[in-house]
Amino acid sequence: MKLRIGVYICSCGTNISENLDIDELARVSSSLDTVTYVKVHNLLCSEEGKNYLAEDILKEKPDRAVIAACTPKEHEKTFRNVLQKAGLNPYLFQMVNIREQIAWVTSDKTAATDKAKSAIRMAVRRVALHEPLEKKEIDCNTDALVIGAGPAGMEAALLLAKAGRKVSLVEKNAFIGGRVARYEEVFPKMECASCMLEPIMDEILHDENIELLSCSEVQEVLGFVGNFVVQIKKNAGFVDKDKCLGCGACYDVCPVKIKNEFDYNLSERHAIYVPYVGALPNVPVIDKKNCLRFKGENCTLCKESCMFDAINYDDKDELLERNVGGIIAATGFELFDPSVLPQYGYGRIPEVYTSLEFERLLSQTGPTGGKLLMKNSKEPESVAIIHCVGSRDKNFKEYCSSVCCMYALKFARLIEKHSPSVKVYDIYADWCVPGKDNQAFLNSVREWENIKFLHTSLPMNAEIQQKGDAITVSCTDINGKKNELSCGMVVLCPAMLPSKDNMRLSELLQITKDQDGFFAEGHTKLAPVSTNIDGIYIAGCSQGPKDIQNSVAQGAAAAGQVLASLVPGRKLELDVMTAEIDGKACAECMICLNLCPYKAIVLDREKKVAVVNTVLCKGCGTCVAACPSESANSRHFTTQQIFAEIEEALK
Amino acid sequence: MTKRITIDPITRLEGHGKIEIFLDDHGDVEKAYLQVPELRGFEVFSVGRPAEEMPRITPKICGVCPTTHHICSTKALDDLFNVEPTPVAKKLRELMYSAFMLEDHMLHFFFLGGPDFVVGPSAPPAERNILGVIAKVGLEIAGKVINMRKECRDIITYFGGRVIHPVCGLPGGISKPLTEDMRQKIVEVAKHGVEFAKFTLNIFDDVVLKNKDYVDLILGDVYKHATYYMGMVDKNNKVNFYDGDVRVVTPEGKEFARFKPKDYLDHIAEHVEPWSYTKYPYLKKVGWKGFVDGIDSGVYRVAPLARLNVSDGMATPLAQGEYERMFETLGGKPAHNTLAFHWARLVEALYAAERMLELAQDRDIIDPNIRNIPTSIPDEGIGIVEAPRGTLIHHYKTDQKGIITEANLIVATVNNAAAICMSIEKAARGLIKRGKVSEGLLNMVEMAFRAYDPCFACATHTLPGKLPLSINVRDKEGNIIQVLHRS
Amino acid sequence: MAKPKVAFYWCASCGGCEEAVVDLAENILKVVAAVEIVLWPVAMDFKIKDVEALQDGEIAVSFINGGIRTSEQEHVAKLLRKKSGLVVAFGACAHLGGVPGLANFYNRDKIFEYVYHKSPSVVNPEKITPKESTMVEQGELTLPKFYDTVYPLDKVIDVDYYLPGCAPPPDLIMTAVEAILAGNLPAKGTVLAPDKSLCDTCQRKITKPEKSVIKELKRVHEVLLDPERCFLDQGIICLGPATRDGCGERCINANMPCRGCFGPTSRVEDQGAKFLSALASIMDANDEAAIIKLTDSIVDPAGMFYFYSLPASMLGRRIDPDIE
Amino acid sequence: MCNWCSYAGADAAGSARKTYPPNISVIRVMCTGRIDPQFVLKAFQSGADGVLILGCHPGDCHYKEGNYKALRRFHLLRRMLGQLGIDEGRFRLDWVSASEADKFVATVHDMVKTVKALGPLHKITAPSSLGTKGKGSGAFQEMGNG
Repeated sequence: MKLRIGVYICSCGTNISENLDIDELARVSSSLDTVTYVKVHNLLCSEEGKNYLAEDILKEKPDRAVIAACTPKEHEKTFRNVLQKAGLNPYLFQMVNIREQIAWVTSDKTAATDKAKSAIRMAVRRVALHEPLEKKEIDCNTDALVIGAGPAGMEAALLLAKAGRKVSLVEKNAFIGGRVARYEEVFPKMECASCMLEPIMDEILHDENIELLSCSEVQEVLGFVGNFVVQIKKNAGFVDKDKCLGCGACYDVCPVKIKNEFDYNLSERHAIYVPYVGALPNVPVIDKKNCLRFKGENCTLCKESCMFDAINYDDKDELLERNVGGIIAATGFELFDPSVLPQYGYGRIPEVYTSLEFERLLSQTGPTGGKLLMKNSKEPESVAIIHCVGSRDKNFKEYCSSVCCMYALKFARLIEKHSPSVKVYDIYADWCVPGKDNQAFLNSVREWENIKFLHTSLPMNAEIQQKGDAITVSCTDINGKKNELSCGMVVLCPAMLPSKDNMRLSELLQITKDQDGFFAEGHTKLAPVSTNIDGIYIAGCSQGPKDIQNSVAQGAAAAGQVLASLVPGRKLELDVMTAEIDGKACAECMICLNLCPYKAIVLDREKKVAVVNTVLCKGCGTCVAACPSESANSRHFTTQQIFAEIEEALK
Repeated sequence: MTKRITIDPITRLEGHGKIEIFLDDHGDVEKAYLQVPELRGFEVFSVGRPAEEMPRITPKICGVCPTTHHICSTKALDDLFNVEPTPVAKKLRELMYSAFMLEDHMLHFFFLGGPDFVVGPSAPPAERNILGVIAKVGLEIAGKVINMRKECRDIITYFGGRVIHPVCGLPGGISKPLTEDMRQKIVEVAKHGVEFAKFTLNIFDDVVLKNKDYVDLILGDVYKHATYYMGMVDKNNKVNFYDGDVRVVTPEGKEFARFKPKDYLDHIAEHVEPWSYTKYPYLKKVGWKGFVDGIDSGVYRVAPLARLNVSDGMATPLAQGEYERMFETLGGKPAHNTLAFHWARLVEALYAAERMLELAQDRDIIDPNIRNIPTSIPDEGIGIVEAPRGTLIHHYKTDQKGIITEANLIVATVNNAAAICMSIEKAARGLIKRGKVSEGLLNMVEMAFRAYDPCFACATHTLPGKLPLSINVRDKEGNIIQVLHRS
Repeated sequence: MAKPKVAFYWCASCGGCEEAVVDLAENILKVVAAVEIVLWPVAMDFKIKDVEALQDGEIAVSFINGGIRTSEQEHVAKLLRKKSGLVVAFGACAHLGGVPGLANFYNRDKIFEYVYHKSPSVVNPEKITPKESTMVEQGELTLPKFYDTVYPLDKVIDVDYYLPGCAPPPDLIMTAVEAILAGNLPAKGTVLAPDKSLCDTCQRKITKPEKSVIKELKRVHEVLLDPERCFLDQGIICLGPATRDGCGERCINANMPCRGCFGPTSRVEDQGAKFLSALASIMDANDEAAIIKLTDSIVDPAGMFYFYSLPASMLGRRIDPDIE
Repeated sequence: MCNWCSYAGADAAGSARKTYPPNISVIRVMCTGRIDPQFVLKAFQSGADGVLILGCHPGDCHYKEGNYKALRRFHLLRRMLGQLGIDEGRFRLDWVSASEADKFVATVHDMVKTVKALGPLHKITAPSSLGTKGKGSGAFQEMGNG
């Protein structure tokens, strides 16, 4: 039976009618034998217009509707909603852009009218082939997984918890707080880092919506937004956190003494230990590699020393499974290894430190209890700080690590505070101190008489040599003047790199990385915490170098994304204009599998066909165009629909 | 009153070769024309194609002898890419090719050409077909024929993937090695082949040579043409289908030329007539003198009898014996008796079977080293093989990337095109007197035509051999005044 | 009751399709017993005028192989259409135009000029070219008209069914014939073969990696061909993914890649374009120079992708101002 | 044209009232990655004198990589069309972002100019007895993400 196809022409006030003969257009359109009726309205998108449209649809009961008006990018959604309310499936409708792409761009009115006629004919041909599409919805889990308990991860976890979401916070270390836990003070206001962190970490530990999994790593992630299944490996710590009070009795008795990696091997620890005083959770762990017991000796000193029987040598690694709807990756950063650049002497000259090592030297909880001392326990006469080590250098890392200038100034300020007599040489190429407060901080540090700034050019040309007890730093400044500085200590500011876990996680989560290995954001400007995979978000330095406040902001943003996309009781609405693969037609040639940027096509080895996961599919149609047996089909952009348009356009 | 006779293999409309005979005012034959109303232009559309695809393109010239074109094209590629096939690859190609020659010759003798003799030229036409043969020799033998054909075609399928248009040929080798158990199967098939070829020669003895009428027919003048002959021979001047030099002998049997494939253009030229889509090859050094025979006419003949005429014998013992016996009976070499093509064909079938056996019994033939990869830049290549229906020439030129820039093909049957016209005209002259067109003309002309086993799929589009004929006798205005029609 | 009348006819074909029928061996006798053959030029002696004498539609089914290249092929095809209830396009040439359809890159003049004038073995000083009509001293000799273009059968007459393949494999022929005799036929226009692509049954599929990417393309003569591994994965052009299943991987069994003789699946209109799209999509290159390097390594895209199907493709032939 | 960049770019040209020749018709797809070479052939078969594909700039694809797939197909298809007698100038791919109204207009003008210079594409017709294939008046298709 013949379809009832209704055509509505909007003159858009005079926007369209002044350069298009609407009556002629209506006359010709209604003369098409495929068209049942044509109606003209002067402003369909107005409230009045929408009501008119709704009523007329109810009255005329067309099988298909064509609306010739403005660009679909403006009002396609508007009209779809109207049609739906009026009981016509919103996809049995085609919009014709006679404003932006005809009336407004064609100088001659007759030509414009002719072009519009053809455009309407195309739409009428096409719409006849449209199929009603029903929105699909699936239940979704609104809980979240947060990977990394640094500032970004903790912020995200806390916000989600506050909103009542269950959060699994996975941290590979025994402690939380990330790198910041190592800092004494933070720029630009020189607040005490631990005082700043402590309350947040405390909340994390005590919020019943947050399950903190320290000493843990994500092993496997399956599923998709709203329906992820995560496998987490929790390494045995051998100390029951519920029984332990953190009194510390156990580690004093431990006979083993080894380097403490938390202090970058500048201090020592026992085989049962907390990495630093005040680490949270304040529960020691046994380091299996070095514990005598696990080396076969029958030592039970720690167990004996514990009055709460918290130590359990039989503790085992566990594999935990968690179901979550969203995932936030905040795996932080590490530093470029300066020994790659021999001229800095790092690793060769004892008194050359990286910035993180130096943070520990300045920390109350660090190896020297916060005193600025060289390895020979003497205070240095002078300290040189060198910026841009391995960064802003095409041969290594081209980007600016964005925080070095500020922490270099912070170091100067701390030295001034603790050892005012020590001279500081700050060797820099440019100042990167954007945003509020930072320039002021630079200015105030400049006022200290003991600091000397040495302006050099990129790449950093500083050369460091051990001369007797002293170290000579030779570098040429921007005016070509050679400088020879004799120092007790040198602090390098190496480039910030994504943590090694990024590589592993990007494969587990199937999210893309940028050329430097940082997680790639969905859109540089508009989607800075999204990824190529729905339901997976990124925050903090795993996305790129940034300071604490920006990391926290991203953590909050990522939490907001999860909260907005996964709402309890609300189903996940799936895109209807997706691809589909006909299982009876697909021959499993596998051409399409690798083409999908969203990993939405999987192979059903049993049925021997490729299958589209419509939850993940975004409907770009790339696989459909590529399918050599045309077994794939784009809903609402089928090959036949497009053929019809093309043929009609050329009639 | 001048008459025109149109002999149309199944009417003009189906266009698979048409014979026009014009009579003079006395009603005697003035002139006969064989027209070929079809052309496909492979030589032209090969241009632009990658050379290595030619062995998959050119077989489509003919679905009856695709293996011939495939192997010939592959050999042209060896030359083009300047790469020597590995020893085993050569053997495998020749093995496959021998299986094909045996199968094709048998097909012709029993299904197509044979009926003339086995059932007999004078038998009613309705019986002169494969069913007639079966009736005469018995179902059991017919079964053998079908089975022999199938066994050979299975061998071609093993290598070529498909027997109709095989695909295995590559410059410097072949795409698939031979397994030991397949080798053993092939040995068995080859043994059947030898027995079966001998058996077929016996049938030929019994039903043909023991029958004086037939022998007279074979030796009779109506079917004689003293022409040049062309065929490929090995270094000992023995018949070879797969490789060797091309040898040409004069109507007296003297060696006229012996040339390498690459020199074919010095020896062969093609003449064009406006009334036929096929071309008429002739010996360049003698020249085109029209559709006439004799030492001064460049017209030459190819295919079984021609091959035996140019050679000094067969490379296998049993075939050699039959070779000698044949020329003895025909009164020496060269034999000009067109109908003797049938006999020569059986001698060749025996050779093909024997050669197949030799190759299959060579245990080195399962060596997996079947490819040499070409390394030099391609430029020009020529390949020649002996097709069941005569000498086949593929000649390609390419650019440096190996894209065909020019292709020239001289197809087996075409070599005989001029001779076929002459044989038909001669048969007609012998049988049409004073405008009287006897029933016998139909069979006799048909026999002349079929002796060559013309594969017009190659030159035109008909299948070889048995072409139902009708003769329309027309007056000057072309009105049909008499229809002779076999049904 | 009278046996159904059947006709076999060849147009611009090579005879391979007739051989395929003969290769049915004993089955052919079954068929012959069940039907009355009214036209089969290769094997039997019937005349076109006998066919002309039949009632329209009197022939139950005509199997026509070969493409249409001359006026007389066209004439007979149309005659058989008129006289037949069903017409089956038999084999790749009738179905798609076939390899001879590659002639559509050229035209009659180009073909004649080379074949009769330029060919190195031709000696033709007067530039004689075959003509549709020639006056010889005895009278007129005529030849059929040779078209510029090769057409698949369905561009000339209405076709009911297609038997694909060069040549169609015996099992498909038998199934088709039996279906026709039994009268249980699929929808008109159906290609009588499976409607999936060749990969479905290809033994080499198991070796194909899920992430198939083309880093470099090779030509068959340039490398040793791995007898187990997927050809595309070896960088060898294989039309299997864009080609209908049902041939039994004949070429692949001979360790040579598919060239598409079965044509595309029912959903695809242009086999070459579809294969092109698939191949280009999995090329491992994003920057223009790298893409061009890869695409240029395909020396004859049109010839390869339309190996059998140029006349049945959307454009059908090379667009050429010199043709009728 | 792809829906996200180029179609929006064309709209932007409209909003800015920039005029261009009327003999183009637009086929909108969500992404240039959806463009099946069959669409291009269908256009030429139906009588188009030129086909223009417009999509997001490399790296800006709304679907990440669709435009790269389009670029790969374009280069191979353009070579094949060359073999089929269709001049390079009749088939073009370019990148137009949502903000590049001027580039859109310039590209259309340029394309129309090129195709006009080449003249109408010779239409394929069969011998009269076979009826004719290929219809069409000079118009050209524009496709892609827009």
